[in-house]
Amino acid sequence: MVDWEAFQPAALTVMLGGYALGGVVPAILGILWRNRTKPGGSLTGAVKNIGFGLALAAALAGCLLSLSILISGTPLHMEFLPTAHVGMMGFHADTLSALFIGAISLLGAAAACFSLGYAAEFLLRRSMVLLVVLYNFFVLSMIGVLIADHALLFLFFWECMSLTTYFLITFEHEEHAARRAGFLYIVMTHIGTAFLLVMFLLLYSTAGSFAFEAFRMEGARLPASTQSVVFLCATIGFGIKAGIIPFHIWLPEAHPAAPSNVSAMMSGVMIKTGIYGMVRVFFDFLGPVIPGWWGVLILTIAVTSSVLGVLYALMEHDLKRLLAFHSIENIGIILMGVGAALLFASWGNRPLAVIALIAGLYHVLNHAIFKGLLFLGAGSVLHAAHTRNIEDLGGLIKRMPWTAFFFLIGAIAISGLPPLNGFISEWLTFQALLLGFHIPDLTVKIVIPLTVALLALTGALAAACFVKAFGITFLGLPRSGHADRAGESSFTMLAAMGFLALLCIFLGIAPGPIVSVLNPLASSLLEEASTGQIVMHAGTVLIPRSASASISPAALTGLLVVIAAIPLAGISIFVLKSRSRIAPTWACGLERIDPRMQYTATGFSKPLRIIFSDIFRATHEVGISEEPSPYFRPTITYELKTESVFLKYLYEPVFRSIVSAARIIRRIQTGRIQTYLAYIFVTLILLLLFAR
Amino acid sequence: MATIILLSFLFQIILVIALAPLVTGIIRKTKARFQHRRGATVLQPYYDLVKLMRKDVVVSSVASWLFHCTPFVVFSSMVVISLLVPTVVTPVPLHWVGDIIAVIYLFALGRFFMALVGLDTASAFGGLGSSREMSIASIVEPAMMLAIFTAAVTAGSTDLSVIVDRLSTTPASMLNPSHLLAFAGLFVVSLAETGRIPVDNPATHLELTMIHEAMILEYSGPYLALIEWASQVKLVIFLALMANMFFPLGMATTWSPSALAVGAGAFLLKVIGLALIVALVESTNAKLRLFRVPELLVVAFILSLLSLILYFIVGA
Amino acid sequence: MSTIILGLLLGLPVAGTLLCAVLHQRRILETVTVSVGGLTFLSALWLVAEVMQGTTISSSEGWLYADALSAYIIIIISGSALVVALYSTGYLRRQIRDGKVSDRQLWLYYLLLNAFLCTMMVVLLSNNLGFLWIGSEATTLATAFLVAFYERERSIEAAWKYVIICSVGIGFALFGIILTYYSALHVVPGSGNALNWSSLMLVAKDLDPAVLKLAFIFILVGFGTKAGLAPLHTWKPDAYGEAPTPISALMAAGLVNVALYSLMRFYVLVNTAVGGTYAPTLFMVFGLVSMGIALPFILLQKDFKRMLAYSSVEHVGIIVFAIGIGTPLAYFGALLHLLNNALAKMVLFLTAGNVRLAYGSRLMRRVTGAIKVIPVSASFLIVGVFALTGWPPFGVFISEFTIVTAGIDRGYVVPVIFFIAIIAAVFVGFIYYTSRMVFGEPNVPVTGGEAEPLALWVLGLLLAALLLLGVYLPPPLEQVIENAARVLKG
Amino acid sequence: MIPVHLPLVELLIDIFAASILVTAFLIVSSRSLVFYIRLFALQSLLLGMVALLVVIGYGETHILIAAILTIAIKAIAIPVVLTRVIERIHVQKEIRFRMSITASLMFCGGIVILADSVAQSILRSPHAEASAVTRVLSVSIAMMLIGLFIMMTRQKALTQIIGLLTMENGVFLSGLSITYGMPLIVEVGIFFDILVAVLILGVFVFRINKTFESISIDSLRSLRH
Repeated sequence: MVDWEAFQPAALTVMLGGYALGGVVPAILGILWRNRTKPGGSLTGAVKNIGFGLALAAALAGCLLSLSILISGTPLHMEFLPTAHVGMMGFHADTLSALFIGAISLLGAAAACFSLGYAAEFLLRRSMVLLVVLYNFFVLSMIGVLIADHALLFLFFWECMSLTTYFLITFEHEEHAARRAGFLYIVMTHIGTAFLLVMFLLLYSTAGSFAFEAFRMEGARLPASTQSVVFLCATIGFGIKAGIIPFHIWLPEAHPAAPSNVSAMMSGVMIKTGIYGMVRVFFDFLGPVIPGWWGVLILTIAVTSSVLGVLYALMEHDLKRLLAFHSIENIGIILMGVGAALLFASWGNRPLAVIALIAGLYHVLNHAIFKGLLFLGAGSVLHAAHTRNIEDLGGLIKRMPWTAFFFLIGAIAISGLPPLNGFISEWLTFQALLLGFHIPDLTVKIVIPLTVALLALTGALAAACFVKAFGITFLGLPRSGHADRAGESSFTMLAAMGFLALLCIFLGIAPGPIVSVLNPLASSLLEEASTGQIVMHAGTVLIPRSASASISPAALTGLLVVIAAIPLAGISIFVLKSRSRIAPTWACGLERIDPRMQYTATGFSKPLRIIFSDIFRATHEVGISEEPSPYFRPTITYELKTESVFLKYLYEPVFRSIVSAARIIRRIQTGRIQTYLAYIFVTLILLLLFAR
Repeated sequence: MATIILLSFLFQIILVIALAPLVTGIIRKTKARFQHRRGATVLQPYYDLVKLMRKDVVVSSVASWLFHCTPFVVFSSMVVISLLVPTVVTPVPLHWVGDIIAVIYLFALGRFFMALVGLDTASAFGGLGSSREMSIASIVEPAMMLAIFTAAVTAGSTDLSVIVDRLSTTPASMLNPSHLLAFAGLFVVSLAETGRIPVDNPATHLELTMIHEAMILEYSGPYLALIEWASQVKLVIFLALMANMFFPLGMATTWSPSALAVGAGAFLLKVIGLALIVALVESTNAKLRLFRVPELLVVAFILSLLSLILYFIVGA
Repeated sequence: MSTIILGLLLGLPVAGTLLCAVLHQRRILETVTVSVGGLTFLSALWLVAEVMQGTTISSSEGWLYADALSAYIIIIISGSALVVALYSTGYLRRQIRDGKVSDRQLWLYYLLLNAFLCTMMVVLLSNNLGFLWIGSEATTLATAFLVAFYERERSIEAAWKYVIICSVGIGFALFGIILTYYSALHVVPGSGNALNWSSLMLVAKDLDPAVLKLAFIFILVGFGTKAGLAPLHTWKPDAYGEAPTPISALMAAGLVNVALYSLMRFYVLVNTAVGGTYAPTLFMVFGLVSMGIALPFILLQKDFKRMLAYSSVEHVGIIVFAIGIGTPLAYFGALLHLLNNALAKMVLFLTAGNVRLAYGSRLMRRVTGAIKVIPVSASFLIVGVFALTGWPPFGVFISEFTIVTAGIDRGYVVPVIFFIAIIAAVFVGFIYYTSRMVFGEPNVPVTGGEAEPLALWVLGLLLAALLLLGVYLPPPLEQVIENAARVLKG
Repeated sequence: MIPVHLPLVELLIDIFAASILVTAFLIVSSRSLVFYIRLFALQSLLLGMVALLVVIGYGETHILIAAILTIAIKAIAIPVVLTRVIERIHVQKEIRFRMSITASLMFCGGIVILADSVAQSILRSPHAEASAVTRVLSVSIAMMLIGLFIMMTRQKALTQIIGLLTMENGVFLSGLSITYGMPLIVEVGIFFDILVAVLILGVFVFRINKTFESISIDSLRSLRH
C-alpha cells in the first residue's frame, strides 16, 4: 500500500515548486544578466531549457499527484494562515480538482516538451525570459485555481491566470490583432471576475466564511432566489472564461494570438477552469437539489455554443482561429453533459445525472488532449510554414509526415469518430440524453431530442470542418512557397505530439480506468450513494440502466483492424504487387495539375455557408482588375466576410450606448469654474436641505 | 459457444457482403425496367468487382499514404457495421461491441476518410465531392439521430438487438403512428446517406451533380472495387436497419437451422422489398439541386421530430 | 521623547524649507530635499514604533498629537515625499537640460516641495482643529505655484481653479470647525482645549448632535473638496494634469490622504457624538457618487494624467465608501487601501512622467509602442495599471476584497454590486488606453530616452511593495493598521 | 474693563451686521470692480467694528487683535492691493452676467432665508445664548453663501477674489457670533493664510492678464473632461 499521506504533499510541493522555480529562476537570470538573456543573447537557450524543463518536471509531478488522488480517493488538504484579517486559507485537492490537474499536467507535459523545440523560434526575436516566466506562472496559477479552497485564494489565482495569459496573448504585441485580442480578453475576463466576486460574496453572506468548506455546508441552504443569482453569476463568470456563446467573442481572437504552446494550454485547459468552476459551484456548493430551469439554461447555452462554435469554425481559414472556435464547440459538448446532469438532478434522478456528468467530465479530459494536440500541430505548421492561413498551405503530409499523422489523429478524435477518445465521451453524452427522455416533463421532452439532434449536427459539422482543416493544410499540393519549403519539426515537438496522440488512442480504446475513476467522482458530487452507473466489463462500457447499452471500443478497434487487414493482405499479396503505377492526377485534359486548381477552403465550406446563410450573413466582394485590358484580366480577388451577429447586435450596441452615455456625463466637467463652484453650492444646499 | 460466435460472425459477414452487390444489381435492373430498358443482369455488380480487382492500380503522383489506406478503412468500417446490425438473428453475438450510435459514427469514420482522400490528389473534383459530401452529411446527421432516437427511446436502449427484441415482442407497436413517421424519416435519411436520387445520382459523372463519385474519381482497380463494394454494403446495411429496426418480422431468435432459414428468407424479402421501393423512388424523382437537398432533409428532420412528439403524446 | 519625535517630524520639513529658501545651488537643493524626505520617513518609522501599542503621544504643550491613525498616514506621506524627492532630482535635471525649466523655477520647486511636506505635516500632527485647518489651507497655497509651475496657459488655468475651488471648500470647512468648536465650548473644560482632538474625543458623547450634524455637512463639503469627492472634485484633473508629474504624484499619494485624514477625524467625532448611520450614510453616498462620476471620464480620456486624477477621485470614493460601511473590517480595508492606492498612484504618475519625458506629449494617442522605446517604464506602466485597478497579485486587490467583504457583512448587497461594477468598468478604460500606449510600434519619432536608473529602481521598489502587500501583509503593518482602524472606531 | 451699556452694544451689532449684509447685496447688484473693492473694504471695516463691539460688550479681549487685524488687513491692505491690480490691468467693469441682477438679488434673498433656517437650527442648541451676537449667525451664513454665489455668477477673476473674501468674512463673522472668535493663535494663522491666498491669487490675476490678455475667467476653459 502506498503511503498517500506522505506522497501527495510531496508531489504537490514538487509540482508547485517546479512551476514556481521555472518562473523565478529565469526571472533572476534575466535580471542578473540582462544583456546575455536579451533576444539573441548567449543565455537565452539556457533560459528556455531551464524554464520549460522545470515545467516538464512539474507537469510530471502533477500527473502523479492527480493519479494518486484519483486512485486513492483521498483528497489532499493543507491549511495556512496568510494574515489575520483574511483568516485561514487552504489548498484542497479532491478528485474533481485532481481530474483537472491531471488534464493540465498531461497537456502541460506535452506543451513543455513541445516548447523546448518550438520556443527556439523566439530565441532571436523575443524575450525568452518573459515567455518562460509567464508560461510557468500561468500554469502555476491554473493549478492554484484548482486547488484553492478559499474564495480569496481562488480569485487570486484566477486573476493571476488571466493576467499571465493577457501578457502571453500580447506577447507579439506588434500585431494589431494581438493587441485587440488581448484587450478583448482581459476585459471579458475581468467582467467575468466581477460576476464571480459577486457570486462568492453572496455565498459568503450566508456561509459567513470564504472557505469552500463553508460554501459546501451552507450552499444548499441558501434561499432559493439567492441560489439562482449565484447560479447565474457562476454561469456568466465562469462561462466567459469557458468561452460559451454569447460570451465567446474574446476566444477566437485570443487563442490564435498567443504562441502556439500557450494556445494549446489556453484552449486545452485554461478554458476548462471555467467548467471546473461551474461543476464546483453547481454541484458541490449549491447542489444537488436544484430548480429545473438551471439545466435547461445550461443545455441551451451548450447547444448554442456547440452548433455556432462549429459553424463559425467552418468559415475560418486561420488554422488557430479555427481550432479556437472548436474550443467553443467542445465547451458546448461538455456543458451538454453538465446541463443534462443538472436537469436530471433537478428531477431527482441522480444516477442518471451521474452518467451525464461523467460524460461531461470525460469530454473535459478528452478535449484537453486532442485540442492540445491540434494546437501543437498547428504550432508546428506555423513554425514550418510561417503562416496560419490554410489557403496558403497544402501538401504538408509529405513534408512533415509525422506532424500530419498526429494532426490526423487529433482531427479524428475531435470529430468524435471511433475508435478515438472523442467518440467515447460523445457516446456517453448521447446515452445520458437518451435515458433522460423518460423524465415526465414537457420541457425535458422537447429539450432533450433537440439537444441530441444538435449534438449529432455538431459532430457531423466538426468532421466536415476537420476534413477541410486537415485536407487543405496537409493534402494536395502546396499553395505557396512557404508551404512548399516547410520541413518536419524537431524531435521534442514530435515527441510531445506523439505523446498526446497516444493518449487520444489510449483514452479512446481503454475508457475503463477513466470511467472507473470518474464514476465515484460524479457520484460523490451529486451525493449519490451508489456508484456503478457505468460499468466496465472486460473492456466494455456498459450502462446497465439502459437495458445494457454497451460499447467496447477495444473490440471495435480490433475488429476494424482485423477486417481491414484481410483485404489489405489479399490485395497486397495477390493484386497489387506488380501492377501499381504512378500517374499525374487528371487535370481535365490540361498538361499538369496546378496548385491553384485545387479546391480552396473557402470553396470547401461554401455549401454550408449557403445552407446556413442566415447565421453567417456572408458578403463577398469580387475585385477584377481592368489592367492591362478588360479582356485579359491577370488578377481577380475574391474577398469573403462573415458577420459576427453577436458583435454587431449585442456588443457593439452596448458599447456604443456606454460610450454615448459617458459622453453625456462628461459634459459636467465644463471647464467653467463658475459651474464647478455651483456644484459646491448645490451640494451644500442639498445637504443642508436633506441631510440635517 | 465460440464456434457459434465464429459461425454467426461468418454468416453475417457473408450474408451482407455477398448480398450487397446483388441488391445494387436489383435496384439497377428495376430502374432499367422503369426506363423501358432491359438493363444488365442483376449479377453485373459482381462482374464489375471481379473485373476491377484484376485491374491495375493507378495512383496519383500527389497522393499520400492516406490514398492507400482509405479503401481499407472504408471497407472495414462497413463490414464492422454489418456485424453490429441484426439481419437474420437477434441478438447479434457482437451486439455488446457497439450500438446504433457506434454504427452511425462508423459510417462517419468511413466518410471522413473518403472526404480526405477527395482532397488528397489535388484534383478539383475531389474537393468538390468532399465538400458536398460533408455538407450533406452534416444535415443528414440530426435527422438520422432523431429517427433513431425514437426507436431507441421506445426500447429504452440504443443497443440494436435490444431495440429489435423489444419490437418483436410487441408487434402491435410497429403500426404505431410515431413509429411509422420515424421510419419515413429514416427512409429519407437513408436515401441521402447512401447517395441515391434525389440527393445524389450514383450513376453520374457530371461535375455539376456528382457527390460521391467525385471523391473517388482518382481511384481505380482493386481500390475502387473495395470502395464500390463498401458503398454497396452500406446500402444493404441501411435497408437492414430500416427493415429490422422498424419491422423485425420473422427474425430468428435462436441459432437453430430452421429459424435461421426463416430469418434469412424474411431478411431477403424485406431487403429486396425495400430495394424495390428505393428503385421506385429513384425512378420517379429527379435529382434535386444541391441546395434543395437541405429542404428535403429538413422534412426528414421534422418527420422524426413529429414522431417523437407523437410518441410523447400517444405514449407508445 | 514624544516631543522629540513630533518635533523632528515637523521640524525637519521646516528646516528643509528654510534651507531651500536661502540656498540656490541645484545639488544642495536636491540633497536637502532628499535628506529631509529620508529623515522624515525615518522619524515616521520611529513614530510608528512608538504608537505601535495603540497608545497616543503628544507634545508637552499639547499642540502636537499623534495616534496610530496619524502615524500610519504620516508613514505614507513621508514615504511618498521621499520617493518624489528621489524621483524629482532626475526629472528636473532632464527638464533643465531640455530647457523646460529655469534655475529660478528649480529653486522654487524644491522650496515649495519642502513647504508642501511641511504643511501636510502640520495637518497630520496638530492636535488643534484650527491648526488642522490652517495646515490644510496652507497645502493649497504651497502647491498653487507648483501647479502653475510651467507658466503655460493651461497650468495657470489649472492653478486658478485649484486655488479658488479649494479655498471655497476649505472656507466651508472652517465654518464646520467653528460649529464644532461651538458645540464643544460648553462641554470641554478650558476653552483653549475645545479645539483639541484629545479633549474633544473625551467628551464626544456630550456634544450637541444637531450642531455636529450641521458641522459635518460643512466639513464634508470642505474637506471633501480637498480630497476630491465628486461633485467637488472638479479641480482635481486640472491640477493633477498640469502640475509637474512628481508633484501630481505627491498630491495623489499624499495630499489626498491628508484630506481624507481630516475627514476621518471628523467622521469619528461625529459618529461618536451623533451615532447611528448619519455620517456613514453620507460617506457611502459620496463614495459611490465619486466612483460613478469618475467612471465616464476614465472611459473616454485623452490625457493619461487626467485619467489618473479621475482614478484618484474613484479611489477616494472607494475609501470613503469603505469608511462609510463602518465595521472594523471596513476600516481596516479602507486604511489598507489608502496605502495601496498611494503606492499605485505614485508608480503610475511617475511612470507617466517617464513616458511624458520620452514622448514629449501628454496626449495618450501620441504615445504608442512605449515598450520598444522605454521598456522598463512601459512595463511598470502596464503592471502598475493592473495593480491600481485591483488585480492580484497586487495589494489593491486585497484591500478592495476586504472592503466588499465588509460591505456584505453589513448587508449592503446592492451598493457592493455597484461598487464591483464600477471597479470593473474603470479597468476597461485603463487597460484600453494603457495597452495602446505600451504595445505596438511607436508612431512618432521618440526623442527622449528611458529615465535614469535611480528613478527606475525606486519605481521597481514601489511595485515590489505592492506585490508584497498583495501576497503577504507584514505583521507590524497589520498591527499599525489594526490600531489605526481602532482609532476610526472611536 | 470699562462698563458698557450692553443693549446699546447689541443694537450696534445688529445694525453693523445688517449693514454687512447690505454690502454683500450691493456687491451683487453692482457692476464696477472698483466699487466691489470699496464695498468689500467697507464690509471688512464693519466686520472689524463688530469684532470691537464684541470685545467691548462681552469682554472677549482676545478678539481685539483679530479685530485690529481685520481692519488692517481686510479693510485696508487687501483693498489697496486689489485696487493696484485694477489700475495695472485697466479693467473696470463686469460685463456679462450669468444671471440678471434682479434675479440675482432675488436669489440672494432666498439664500438669506435658507441661512436663517440653518442658523435657527444651530441656535436651538441647549447651550446657545440668545445674545445679539448669536443672532448675527444667520447673516454670517448668508454671507458665505452669497460670496459663493458671487463667484458662481461673475466672470472677472477679480470678482471671484472678492466673492471668496466675502465668504471668508462670513466665516469670520460666524466665529464671532457663536464662539466669540477662535483662540488667538488660530485666528492669527487664519489671517495669515487668507493674506497669502489673496497675494497668490493677485499674482495669478496678473499672470492671467498677461497670458490671456484679459482677466475674464471665461477664457480659462481649455481644461475640460
